[in-house]
Amino acid sequence: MVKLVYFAWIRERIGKSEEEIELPDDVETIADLIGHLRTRGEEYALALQVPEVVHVAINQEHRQHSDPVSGAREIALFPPMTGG
Amino acid sequence: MVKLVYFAWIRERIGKSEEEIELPDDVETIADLIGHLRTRGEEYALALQVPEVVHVAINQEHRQHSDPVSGAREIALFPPMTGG
Amino acid sequence: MPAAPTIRVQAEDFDQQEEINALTAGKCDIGAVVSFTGLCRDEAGTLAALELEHYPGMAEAQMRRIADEACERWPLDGVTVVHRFGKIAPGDNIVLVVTASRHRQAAFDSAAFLMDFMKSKAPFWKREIRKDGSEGAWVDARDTDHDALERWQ
Amino acid sequence: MPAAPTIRVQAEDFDQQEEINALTAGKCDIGAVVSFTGLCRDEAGTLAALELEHYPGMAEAQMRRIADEACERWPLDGVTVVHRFGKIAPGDNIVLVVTASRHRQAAFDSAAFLMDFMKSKAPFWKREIRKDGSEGAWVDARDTDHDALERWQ
Repeated sequence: MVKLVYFAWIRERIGKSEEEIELPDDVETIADLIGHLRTRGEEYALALQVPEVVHVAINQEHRQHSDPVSGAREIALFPPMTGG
Repeated sequence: MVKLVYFAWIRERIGKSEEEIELPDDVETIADLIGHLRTRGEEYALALQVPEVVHVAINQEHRQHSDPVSGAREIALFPPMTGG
Repeated sequence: MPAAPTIRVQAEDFDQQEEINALTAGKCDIGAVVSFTGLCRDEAGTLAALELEHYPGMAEAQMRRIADEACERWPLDGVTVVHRFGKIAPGDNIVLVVTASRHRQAAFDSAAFLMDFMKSKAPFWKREIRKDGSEGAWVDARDTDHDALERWQ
Repeated sequence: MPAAPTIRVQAEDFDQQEEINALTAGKCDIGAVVSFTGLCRDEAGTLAALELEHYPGMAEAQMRRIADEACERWPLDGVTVVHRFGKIAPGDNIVLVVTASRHRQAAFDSAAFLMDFMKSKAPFWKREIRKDGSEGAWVDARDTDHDALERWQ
């Protein structure tokens, strides 16, 4: 089981701020995870429509889409940050 | 008559902070003035030994050594500024 | 070695003077302190507030990484970074960066660096709340914020 | 048009928070405020104080010229420059520059510009007063201060 957390309009479109899911064996990278989530329903497909603007942090560290998800306890998906 | 004011180590070496003097007719530029002041005594010669480090303001505006002294009511002589 | 950076994420406002004093109190080797305050801006007069969302835990961790990086790049004697979350009205403070150094250029450059990284690398998101009650938009990341990062590479 | 710059030469200390508040109070179009504080530094532990001499009248006039120049170069919503004179102990404040703008880069750049010009174009001179009572030296102008000016030409 891995904890997924969502922020900003990705959270709004998916309709929840977090959930726990079981990752299928063929989900090896972040790109795989985004592809898998898009099959979970229309709200996910809409939220993750443009993968290029989906930022991902694993265990609270920013990661690339090509990075592996192994070892992840918490995976966050969010749009580009607008701090400051 | 023109008022001369001195600051920092130029003031200390000359031994006064201000004075009024009559400018000779052949003092046309700031460089001329510095040359003239150096003839007024050892303390002036010492204070103005290295003209390159003597900064001059006429009527409180910074000027070049080649600038004329005509129209001056107050001429200030001081070393490089160290504000901030 | 600089003191450990002070990093805070909070709903409450901050006081610039207090944060500056905390960095400089009792020290005689600091020549320059630069503070940057980012405020909620509303030129059109239609904004009721910004709602700032953040990723608790990662926000602090990321701010600390950016501050540590600044301490490696410049000879700093102190760094403070405070970012607010929640509803923030036009004219109110959002973010504060304070840097202290022997040298003024190090204080200026590190504060600019910290702000550039806070803008696009700290997990905060801003949403507009309009005066007329309509649902405001999420504030878009600006390309200039990403361009700003490139000068530090 | 920015408000007229606030320029002060004074013996008393200043309060950064007050000066920042004075620039931003009641405004909603300021996105960024940068403050720079220059402090009296004593790494060796031998300094009792700096004695700051200035040219009354010209100091204010020159600070105003520099502030006006900054307002022409950057889109500023406010500028404050305060410089102290008299005896200043290690750790105490000497100079304050505050700039306010819509844009953070304008606030940073104009504050750095103001400080570079204050260092070598404002008629102030610093003399050291040593703890052992010996007569300290006049602080020399540093070549790096003149080099700093060249980037603004």
